[in-house]
Parts: sequence; C-alpha cells; structure tokens
Amino acid sequence: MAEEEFQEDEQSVAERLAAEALIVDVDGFEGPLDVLLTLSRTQKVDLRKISVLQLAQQYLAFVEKAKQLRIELAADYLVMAAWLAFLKSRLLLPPDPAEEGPSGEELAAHLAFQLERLQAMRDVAARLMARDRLGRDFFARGIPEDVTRVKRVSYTATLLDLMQGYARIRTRDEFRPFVMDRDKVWTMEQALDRMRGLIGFAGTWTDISSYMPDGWDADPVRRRSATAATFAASLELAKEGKVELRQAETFAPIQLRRKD
Amino acid sequence: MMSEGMEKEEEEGKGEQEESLFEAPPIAEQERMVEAILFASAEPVTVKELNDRMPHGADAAEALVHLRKRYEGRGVRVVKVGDAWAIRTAPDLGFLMQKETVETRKLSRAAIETLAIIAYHQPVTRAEIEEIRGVSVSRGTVDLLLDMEWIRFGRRKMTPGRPVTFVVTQSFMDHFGLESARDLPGLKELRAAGLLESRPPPGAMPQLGEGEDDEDEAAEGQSELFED
Amino acid sequence: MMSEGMEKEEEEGKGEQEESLFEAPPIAEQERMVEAILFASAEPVTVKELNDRMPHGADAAEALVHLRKRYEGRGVRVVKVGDAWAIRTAPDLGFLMQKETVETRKLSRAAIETLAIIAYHQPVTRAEIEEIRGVSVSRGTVDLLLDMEWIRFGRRKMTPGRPVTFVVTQSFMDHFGLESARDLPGLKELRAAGLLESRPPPGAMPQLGEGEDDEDEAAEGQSELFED
Repeated sequence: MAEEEFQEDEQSVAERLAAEALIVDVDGFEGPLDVLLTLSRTQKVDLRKISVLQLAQQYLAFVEKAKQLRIELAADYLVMAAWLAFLKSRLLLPPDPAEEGPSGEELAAHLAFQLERLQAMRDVAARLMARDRLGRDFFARGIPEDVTRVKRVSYTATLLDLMQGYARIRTRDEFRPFVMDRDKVWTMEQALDRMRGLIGFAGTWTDISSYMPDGWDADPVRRRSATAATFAASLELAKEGKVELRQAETFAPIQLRRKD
Repeated sequence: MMSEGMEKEEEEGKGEQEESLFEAPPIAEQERMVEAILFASAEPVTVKELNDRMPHGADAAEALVHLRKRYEGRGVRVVKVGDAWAIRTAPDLGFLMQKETVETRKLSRAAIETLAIIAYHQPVTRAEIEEIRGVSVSRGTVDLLLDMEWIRFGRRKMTPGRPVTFVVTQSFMDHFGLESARDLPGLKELRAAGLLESRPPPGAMPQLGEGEDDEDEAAEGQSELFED
Repeated sequence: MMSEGMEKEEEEGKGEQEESLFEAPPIAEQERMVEAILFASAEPVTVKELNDRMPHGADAAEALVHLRKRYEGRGVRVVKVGDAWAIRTAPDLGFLMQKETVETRKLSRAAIETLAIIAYHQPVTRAEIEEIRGVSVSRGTVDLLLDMEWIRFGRRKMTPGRPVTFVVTQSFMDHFGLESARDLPGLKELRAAGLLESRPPPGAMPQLGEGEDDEDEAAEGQSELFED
C-alpha cells in the first residue's frame, strides 16, 4: 500500500486527473487492453521499452479505484486484473525452476507486443481515415451512363448431335410404313365393305379387279395394296358362302359370282 | 481563340496559384477545375454555376473553350445541353455502352434434325424436309437456322410451284469442321459407328413406294451420297 | 510517348476500321474507347470487362497506359483500383465539390479499428480481430462494414473449425484511393516491426475477446499477400 501511495505522489496533478477521468469514463473504453494502452501513455516511453510491472500496478490501482467508486466493471477487466496481479508476482519473485510454463518476462513481452500492435493498428487506422477519400476529396462520375445489357442467345450443336439426329430420322424412316403410309394402303376391311355393297349385282362371273376402289390403279403402290385387299376380301366372302370364285389357269384373272 | 503566346504565359502562371489568393488562377488551372466539376456533377452545369463554384475572378466560359478543344476527337466530348455544359460519350462510341451477355443453348432436336436433313439432302425443299421428318417444319426452326447462317436459300426447284430449296452454308462447314457436306458420314458409317442401331430385320420392312415417290424425281445432287 | 508520325498513321488507319472487322482497331482508337467506357462508369471497370466490351483483338491494358499518361496533371485522373480502373477527380480540387460531397456515415472507433485490422491482416478471422483489439467484436460492427461493402467474406481458414475470414473489397480500395492492398499506409513499417505476424500468446495469458480457440493456429495468408 505504502509503495502505491508513493507512486501516486510521484504523478503530476494532470496525470492524476487523467487517471480519474479514465475511471469516470470507463464505459468509453474498448476493453482492458485499451485501458492498459491509455495508462501506458503516462510512462511517456516507447511502447517497446514500457515497464510492464509499473503498468500492472497502474491497472490494479485503476480497478481498485473503480471499486471504491462503486463502478461495475465488466468481467474482462477483472480477469485482466487477476492476471496482472499474477504477472506482477512472477516478475517480482525470482523464477522458480520447478515451475512449468512461460516465464514472467515472456508474458510481459507478449503483453507489450499486444499493446504495441494495438497502438500500431490505431495509428494506421487514423492514417487510413485521413487519406483522400471518394465522395469527400475526389469524386466519381456524376452522370454515369447506363450500360444496356444485351442478352444474346447463341445456339450450338456438335457434329455428333447432327449425325445422331440424322440417324434418328433414318432409323425411324425404316419403320415408317407402319405409321406413315395409311393413305396408300387399302385394308381388307375396306375391301369387304365395298364388295358387300356390290356383290348383290354380281349375278354373272366378273373379274375381281372390277371391285377395286376407284382411282387406285394409277399409282402402283396403291394398286398393289388394293389388289391384295380385294383378293383377301374375296376369299373371306367365299368362306362365308356369299360368293363363288374361279380361275381358268395359273395367273389368269380371278372371277367372282354371287352364290344364291 | 487564344494565341500561342497566351497559352505559354498561362503555363508559367501555374506555380503562382497558391500565393495569389485573390487573383484568378491561371487558365490551365481553371480548365482543370471546369473539367473536374463537369465530370463529377450529376447534371449539366451552367457557366454561371461554374463561375460561382470556381475561385473569384475565374472565367469559366474561357476555360470551357479550351477544355472543349482539348476533348475534340477524344472518346468523350464537352457538349452544350440547353444553356449548360456536360461531358458525354463521343457519338461514334455509343456501341460500347452495351454489355453483351451471351448465353449458349443447345439447338433443339427439331432444329438439329432439320439441319441434318438439309445437310444430307441439299438442296432440299421444305416439303421434302417434312416428308423425311414425318412432321411439319415450323417457320421458327427454319428462321433460326437462317439467322444463325447455318443454312441459306438455294436455287428454286424446277418442279410445279418452283419451291425454294435450302442448302448449308460455309459457316455451317466451319462450325462443324467440314470441308464440304460430302464429308458428312453416310448411313453405313453412322451404323458402323453405332449411331444407327435399331435397324429392323430385313423383310420386316414392307417395300412400299420404294423409289417411286414423285418427290424423288427432282432430288438430284445429294441422294447418291447415301446408301439406301 | 508517341511520335507525331505514329499518331498520324493511326489517324489514317481510323477509316479502315469498319472493313477490318477482325483486326484490332488502332491503339489511338482503343484509347478513345477505354476513355469513353471509363468516363461512362461510376464504378471501376476491370481490364477484362474493358476487353469484353471493346472490339475483338483490342488490348485495354496497353490503351490504359497511354490514357493514364494523357490525364496526368489534369482535373480528372485515371486511377487503378485493384484489377480495375476508374476516372476520379484530382484530390486537390475537392474544395470545388461541396455540392457533390456525400455525407459519409461517421464510423465508430470500434468500426474504424476493425476495418484497419482487416485491411492490414487480411484474410483475418473474427477471433484474430478480437485477439488484436482485446475485446469482442460486436455483430453490428461487422454487419456495418459488410453493408458498406468495405469488407467481404474471404476464403475459410484451413484450421480446425474452418473459420470464415474477412478481407477488404474493391470499394474499400476505391474509397481510400488505393491501387492495391500493398499500398496501405505504413504497411512496410508494420511488417518490418513484426506487428503483422500472428504471435500466439504464451500459455496462461488471458484470452481476450471471445476467443474462438483458433487464435493459436498459424495465420497463413496475410503474410503472403503482402510479400514484396
């Protein structure tokens, strides 16, 4: 205690006022490291040469004062106080070779590094903010021109797509008659319908080719289909007992007559 | 218009700007100021406004003359808009003010098939394409292929109605890496390459209309390229 | 610098531009194009975008060298912002621009410090920021900086938990007139003093801030970014 009071006596009035301002203003601090950095300024030395021991004592005094003034300190500040008290004892006592872990000097050096780094960040932050800035010192184009976005669709295909496409058509082509050429097919049902209406008049032998649908003999494809259908229909009618068929010789015309 | 001598004098005057707080800055400096103000302003700026914003004694109108000259033939120009001034893109570079995004899409199946038929059977009429594909060909498909410059109109067929024909173009050859349409593999090769599979057994195929369609009559040219 | 002769030649070449669709326009013409595009844009434009918008075969990077030189000492300047380019008014003429000045949000001390730490230590995790500041970083601070588009998420750190990192953006560089992160003021000195190294605290140090455990992992990244 005596030592601490002695220290305080050493401080100038201005410094004491500053220390009190610290406490009153505790809410304005950005954490214990910030307090330590502020306290370190009273040492008026390069942060690399700072006395961490003295700083620890200043911090502990700051926490003590805050307690006296019944100022609630956040847990962070108290953790730092406890740690600094520990550090202080490490720095004051001769090192115990049996003890594990970093030495007091190592811990102090790291704390000094942290303070220096934080100070450095603050310095460069200030330099950064003091730079010429867009919208304050220099300016962008006031009337930017709209860039119209043109969306273009480009179609693509590979040679493989092309060949596969062609192959697909040609393959389908080979099956095509099953679906495609109905207009050139005369079915047996159609032939039967037609002949049933006509055979009532077939009292005498008539060539079955006369029962072909009109106009189907010009196109060879249609003629072939109609011939086949009419022939099949004739056989069907004979089977039903409705007509009789005859043929003079092989490949001779086939003739048909109503069966009474 | 300024004489050469004047311009020189102004150049020399530049260094003195700082001291002469109540004297007008040299004209070169005024020109810089007008340039910066016109650039940064959201709207065209009148000469009066320029003078109001520039240091006392400056003559924006004169600075504008210099600035305008400086931008002659450049990518942007100093132009008068009503009674105010602005910097604008040179009219011949307007085409740069659009950003083209290209979306690549696969050609539709209908388009590929139509294209393939044209390539293999050219010159070919729309009716022939429809006959081969077994479905009608939409106007859009043909237009797309014409638009892509992969097909073009060929000579008219000497058949009733004189229908137009389609042929493939040089761009088509370039795109598909072909020297000519004759380089397209024939059906045999397609089959050998496994591209033609489901071939029906011979004999299951009714021999209807083989070679007797009237459409075949006029189709000279490509048909001999292909088997079947 | 271009000789008079060269300039003449390019002038003459201008007329041919239309015909030679697949030849790059002369460099003087390319310079005009870059000038027009940069003038038209409030945001920095990347070299790639310039090339995309200019005719086939143009070399925006080369045109930029000429253009930058042309605007030296003028009221507006051609500035580099990361891998993009922009035209900005000369900072010494800021006093003319009261009308254009935009009220920047007054940043809190915490936000300013956090921004500086991200800029100088990037890519940096939240835990590393907290370690440096000795206090936890509030969500609001990070959100504000993200919202201003001065920082963005960088790649995750390859350390346990794969924490996200923060890096500064092109907008940040544009705002503070930086060509690249290497041009941050005092960067060299900080590095020389070892203040940008991530130095793990010796055991038994209090973990300041929220301490997400990844403090001790070697911070790769920021050092390589700032290597000379």
